[in-house]
Amino acid sequence: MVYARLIAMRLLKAVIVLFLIIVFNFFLIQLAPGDPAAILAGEAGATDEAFLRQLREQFGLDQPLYVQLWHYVSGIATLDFGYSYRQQMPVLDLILERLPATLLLTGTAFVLSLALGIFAGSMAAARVKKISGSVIMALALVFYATPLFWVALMAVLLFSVYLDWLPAYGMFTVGAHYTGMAHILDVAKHLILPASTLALFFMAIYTRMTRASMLEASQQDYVKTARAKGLKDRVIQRRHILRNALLPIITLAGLQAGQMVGGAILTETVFAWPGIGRLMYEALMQRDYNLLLGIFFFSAALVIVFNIFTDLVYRLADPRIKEAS
Amino acid sequence: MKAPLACAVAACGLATLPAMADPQPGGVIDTIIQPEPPGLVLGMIQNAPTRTVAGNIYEGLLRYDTDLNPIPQLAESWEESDDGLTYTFHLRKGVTWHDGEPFTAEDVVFSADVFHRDLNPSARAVLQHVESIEATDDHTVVFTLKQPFGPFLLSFEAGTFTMVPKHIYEGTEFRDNEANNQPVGTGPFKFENWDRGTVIELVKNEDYYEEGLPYLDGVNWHIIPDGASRAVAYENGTVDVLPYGTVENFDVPRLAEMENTCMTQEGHEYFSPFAMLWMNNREGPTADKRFRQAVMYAMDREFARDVLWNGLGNVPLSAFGSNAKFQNEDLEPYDHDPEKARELLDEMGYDGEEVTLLPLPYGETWTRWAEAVKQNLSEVGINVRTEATDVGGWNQRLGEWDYDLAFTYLYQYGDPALGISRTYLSSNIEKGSPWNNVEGYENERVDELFNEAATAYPEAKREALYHEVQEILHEDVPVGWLLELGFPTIYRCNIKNLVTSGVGVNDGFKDAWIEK
Amino acid sequence: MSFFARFAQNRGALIGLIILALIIAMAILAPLLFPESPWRMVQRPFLPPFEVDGFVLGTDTMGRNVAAGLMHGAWVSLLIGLVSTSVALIIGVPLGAVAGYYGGLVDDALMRFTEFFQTIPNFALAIVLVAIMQPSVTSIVLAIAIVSWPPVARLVRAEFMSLRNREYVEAARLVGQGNTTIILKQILPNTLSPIIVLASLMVATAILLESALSFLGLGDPNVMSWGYMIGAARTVIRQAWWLSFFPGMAILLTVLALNLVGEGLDDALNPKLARERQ
Amino acid sequence: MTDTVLSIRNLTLALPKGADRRYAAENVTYDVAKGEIMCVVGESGSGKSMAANAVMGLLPKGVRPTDGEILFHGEDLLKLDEKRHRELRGLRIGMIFQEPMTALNPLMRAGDQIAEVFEAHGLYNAKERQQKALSLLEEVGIPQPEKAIRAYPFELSGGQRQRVMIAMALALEPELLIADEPTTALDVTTQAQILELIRDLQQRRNMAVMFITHDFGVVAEIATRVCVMRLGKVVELGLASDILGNPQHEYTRSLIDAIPSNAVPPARDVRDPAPLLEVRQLNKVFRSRGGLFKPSREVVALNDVSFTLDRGETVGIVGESGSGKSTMGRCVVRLERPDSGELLLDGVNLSALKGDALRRERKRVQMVFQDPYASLNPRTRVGLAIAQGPIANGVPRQEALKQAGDLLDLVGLGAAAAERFPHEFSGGQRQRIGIARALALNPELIVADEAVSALDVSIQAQILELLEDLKRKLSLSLLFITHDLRVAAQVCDRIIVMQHGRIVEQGTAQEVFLSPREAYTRELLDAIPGRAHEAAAV
Repeated sequence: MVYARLIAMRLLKAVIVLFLIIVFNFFLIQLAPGDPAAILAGEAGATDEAFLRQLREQFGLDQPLYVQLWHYVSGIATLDFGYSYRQQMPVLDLILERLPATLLLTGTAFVLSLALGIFAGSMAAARVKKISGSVIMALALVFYATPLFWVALMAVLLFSVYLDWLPAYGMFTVGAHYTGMAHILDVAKHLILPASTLALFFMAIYTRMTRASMLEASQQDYVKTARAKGLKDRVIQRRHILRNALLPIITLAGLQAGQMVGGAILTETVFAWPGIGRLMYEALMQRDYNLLLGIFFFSAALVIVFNIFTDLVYRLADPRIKEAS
Repeated sequence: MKAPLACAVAACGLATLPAMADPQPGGVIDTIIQPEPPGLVLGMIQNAPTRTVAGNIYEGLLRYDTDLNPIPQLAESWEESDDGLTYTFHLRKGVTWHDGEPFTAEDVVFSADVFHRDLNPSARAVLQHVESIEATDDHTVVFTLKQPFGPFLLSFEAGTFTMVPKHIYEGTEFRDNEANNQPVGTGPFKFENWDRGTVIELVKNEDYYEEGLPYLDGVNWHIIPDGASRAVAYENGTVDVLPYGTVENFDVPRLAEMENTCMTQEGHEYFSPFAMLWMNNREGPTADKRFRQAVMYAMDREFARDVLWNGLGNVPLSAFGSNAKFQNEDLEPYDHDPEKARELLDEMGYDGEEVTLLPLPYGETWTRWAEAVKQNLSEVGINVRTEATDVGGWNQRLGEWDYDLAFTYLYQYGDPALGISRTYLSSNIEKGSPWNNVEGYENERVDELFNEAATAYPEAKREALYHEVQEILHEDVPVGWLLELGFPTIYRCNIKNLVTSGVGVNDGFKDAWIEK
Repeated sequence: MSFFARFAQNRGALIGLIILALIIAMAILAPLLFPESPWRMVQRPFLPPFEVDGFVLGTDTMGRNVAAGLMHGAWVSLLIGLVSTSVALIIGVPLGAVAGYYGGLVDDALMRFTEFFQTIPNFALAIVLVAIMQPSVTSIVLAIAIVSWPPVARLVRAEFMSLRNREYVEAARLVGQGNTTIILKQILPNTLSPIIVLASLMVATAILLESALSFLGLGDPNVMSWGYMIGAARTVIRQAWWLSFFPGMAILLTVLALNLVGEGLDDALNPKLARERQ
Repeated sequence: MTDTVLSIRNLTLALPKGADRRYAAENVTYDVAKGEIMCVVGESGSGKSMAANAVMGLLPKGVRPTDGEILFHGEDLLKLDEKRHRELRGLRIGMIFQEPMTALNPLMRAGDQIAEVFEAHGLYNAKERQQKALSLLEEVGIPQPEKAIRAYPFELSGGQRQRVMIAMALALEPELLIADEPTTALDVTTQAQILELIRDLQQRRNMAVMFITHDFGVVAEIATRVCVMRLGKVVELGLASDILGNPQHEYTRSLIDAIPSNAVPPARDVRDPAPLLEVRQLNKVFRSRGGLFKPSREVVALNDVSFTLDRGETVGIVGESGSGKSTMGRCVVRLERPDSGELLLDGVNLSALKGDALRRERKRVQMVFQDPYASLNPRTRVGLAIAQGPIANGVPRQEALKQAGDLLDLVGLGAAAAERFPHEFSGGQRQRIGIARALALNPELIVADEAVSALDVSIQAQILELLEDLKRKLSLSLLFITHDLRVAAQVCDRIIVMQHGRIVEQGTAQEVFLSPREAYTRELLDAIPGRAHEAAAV
């Protein structure tokens, strides 16, 4: 199988990249001022040398860097991501606990932004000279130019505080202990604001890109051929223009999907969404090295998975690629 | 102890009277914890959020009322020998741990002598005065001190001297103990569930030893990382209690004006947080006493209190806060007087050398405050550069004395020997901690006075010594005294009895009840 | 048609240019109109806009003039945008040029290096970098530059790859021009238009990034930037909408204007594409 | 004529403002009748395709009819609404385009694209459409039609794609077929086959065909009637035999004259029998570099090629695309590095040189490129573009610029041109600049790689003349690479025919052109459009 071979190769490459990322981040984090022991001690409001020494010893921070790195890397080889200094839990547990929330948020936002973006973009492309087309593009431009966190704040103000339609934060109603369908609906309700806020910016990107790409595709000779066949405009738009225009969007979407994890940091903070974006920010502030490295590892892995996935989709969408492999 | 109970019985009999003061059992309170605590085993972790949540799970031997008088908790009564060297605690009988095991004097000895000596730096500071700890029977513990230690009785609050179960921890590697994920205390609430990043749920301890308590069925501590979202959570009714520090100060007046909303500053007497400006006494312009005095004159502390802290809190006279014992009230206040500040700077010949200012990385109010102080200082001609740091950076910079000016706030723990002297004693100059004598102030007389006062007996003798030390400090200005902070707790007015002690909501839910 | 005439044909671009000119004017005029420090507390706090003469945009949490902050902030935001973009170009252009021109193993190595940076989510990396270097204009500029150079490198590489086998480049090689000369004189000038377009968008993105960093409290405390103003105002967004509204609008308009100008530049520099787009 | 299918009457099409002239077509009148092939001929910019686009309702944006009518069976197409017009397209009027590479949707299988024609007009069900598509592919003579129907365009060769296009255009048996330069992008042999196919189908179905081309050779091959256009106006209209044999208009005459004739000039004896260039057993294989994650692929571009070129001689290398002729040229100027073999220039082995040594020697061999648009840096002034070579070789800048002016004079542009940018020149002028640049280093050998193939015939003739002239004046040697055997025969002393990276045949121009020894050479010669006609005329 071409695919199997391809995926195997990509995975091998991914392992190398991930290894480098671990090493890079490991040293990067060491450059940050302060260490987890000092911060934990600082939070306690009182400290002495013995306390710090005790913590550093416990965390293994008293050992030379290369030994720490070796421990860390060899740990990861056995899927042991170490222990969070601050949360007193295995990093893997913490991340796996938070990862689904982030995947749900970014996944929803991704699908939402892609679907709406392509839809709005093709509408705008079909209405190039009309006012409705210009309005779509103007809106896309405004969304593109608006700071994400600002939209988030405004959305909370409007929909949670003034209108009281949607919950302002969190992933589910605390204490309600819903199960089954009720739980799913509850989560869905909490998901609406953060997912649409996060989606807005990316939707704007896809809208602009789809339109540009479609207008470019509509200049191609095969479109003229299609018209010469007597095909209806609608069919031409969909079957000939849009399909070809989607190729660059797939590439872009693959890149963006990975970046969404980063964008989620802001969204998760404003909406108190219990995902790894937020966890990352906290881990950074706490100098929780193991946790931070673990999150970097996972988000990089996510990016790589997205990239491989994009490649596969691209291959499905564009028959020309198969030949090259 | 019988009076309230009798009252309750009486109220039950008089059903026709409005049940004004009648505690009604039942209900769950939703509140907020910020930031998310690193763990809940108090004694192992003394962070503020851990204290706040776990203060309801764990208990100490004593509690303190809002005047910081000791009141019974796990110790029913106590005696102090005349020489101030022996303290005998009589423990309450019939107390069980959440797992059903009985609580005994052995647990007290284990907690104090083994657990805290190993893990808890603030307990260690007290234990250095202690010669021995003995359980004379199952319900009596005797502490013998090396020398008298004035504030000894103030050290038995749940957060500092937590009682931990011996049967779970003895002989184990404390920090790696599996039980850390399921904390077991003696308190009114039991640990139920912790959804990391979302909520910590505590439920009523049905077997609690105080009859009828707690009234509440449980407490949910929500975790909401964004300040604005926390305010919204109160506004839309998701949470009913906002402990201090959970909303930004700017939100306080708006929230306090909401319907059915009460606010109290009580419950922080034990900590009595004191905001200070570290000034590096070692080098640069800040090494000059006149410069430090100029800083005091240049700062508009009333403005900061009124604008940034909603008028809450107290502009301090000197090193001792108004809540602290032994305050010397005869000292001349450092008023906002830019002219005088400029004169002092001229006199010392300040040449405009740049000084760095580290704000406290604990949220917007502190950032704003640093901006205001910087502006105050630059208006008298001091050239300030703010250097933003996160908590890690701030800790490191202070721990390595790499700063000129830096914001901080310190707890006073009810007694100068616990909370104040640590800032000025030269023996407390040591790199690596942001909580000791970070400014590098050295004055032999001050050292003498503080050391003498800590072990002097009785109180009157201590007072004289402390008044003298305040005079010296007032002149030397080793640090800038900014504000005794007023920390507001905001809550729905139908929640009664929320703050009943000097540590506020850290152990407050025990007595709280909801009026239906 | 002259360059400007082509540019002006895109009405949006013209509007963008006007907005941008106004913002630059704001930045330049700030010290003249508001000679005092924007940090100075000059009125009572939370003064709403249009209530007191001289404080058209009101005052902030500590009684500082919002209008003064906005105008001084224009300078800072633009500066951070421009400098970080320049630094990103200084990293990205040579890297992309060398990779695209030489191809082969050099290209492979440089592109793996670039991909590496793209594998770490941008915003997360920026946060970490600022946290490590501790917030200051320099660290923010560097962090933004470090996360934004990879697209530059990729663009320049792609351009170089498509141009390096153009006949005029081969002709230059034939007449004996060296590689450096060819890169600098033959190919680079022809990649300038997409780079300029990308750069204009990068300035916009950098301004957004800076504001996001400030929002998280990772801004430089010594300069009054728009991002700082929003970050500082978000806690009082309920009491004082104007504190986050005006700087928010300023960012929105600037980013909008830069995008419009970018599109206009694209049209003007690639007349063929512009025609197709109509 | 009673069988008139299409009748264009006084058609005037206005160009948008800012174009270089007001009308794309002005007062154009001609008919296309059933059973005839009407050839519309003209050079680039003549407006020859515009009427066809108007017929289809596919005018480019901004071009609009201002006068006249287009009668299709008596109905004015210009007055149709879009819906009615769409119904005609594909069903009663079919069209084929020039670029088979881009005229098919790259993401759809060939069969589906054909089936779409039926779908557009609501005919048949999905299965029947596929069957029809298959039989159409059979009819247009695609090898392995069962496979081709499932193929994506990139899997088909240029000729095959054009056959798919034809199948599509003819699917619904239209009365009128419009073919817009359908063979221009194809190799000669393929072109001959496609022309044959169109003629054959036209006769079988008795269609009316409107055939647009720039090539009088093609006209001679298939036209029933001819309409010659220039700058939007009809210059001459009439029967093909009349116009080819007896052109009335001067412009038509000049076009026909500009076509290189079959008469091969006798070999000139200006050459010095000492070989200037000696190519020995040259090999070159292109490998798509594999690397860790992709397999490598190989294409043999040159396979053991040997020949010599004497001082003062012009040698032509002729072949179709993929024959290796361009690689040969690029190896000689060392834009490519041969894998093995020797390239001796006056005894110096160029193929072994590297780095500085190569830079020093390479100025002796210069190149004139194919694409006059891509071969000049759009941001460099023409004078500097020419002077760059000497400057890079140590001539002071001022002097080099002065020389550039002289060279521009020499190639007939005038020294003043030096200050202008390339986009201010036409294609032919740019090619002159390219030649001047090649001459700036006083090379001994010039490689001209398809140097005239992108130009209109009339311009082609001028450039060929210029090259010939310069060669004589400057005693140059020339390696002339072209796909066009007739052009080669005109200018070359000797001709080398290449196929699949090998030399098939070499000899003097007369030998190769008039009495080819190899079957492939003959095939190439036979495929030249209009040759039969010309042979008859001579």
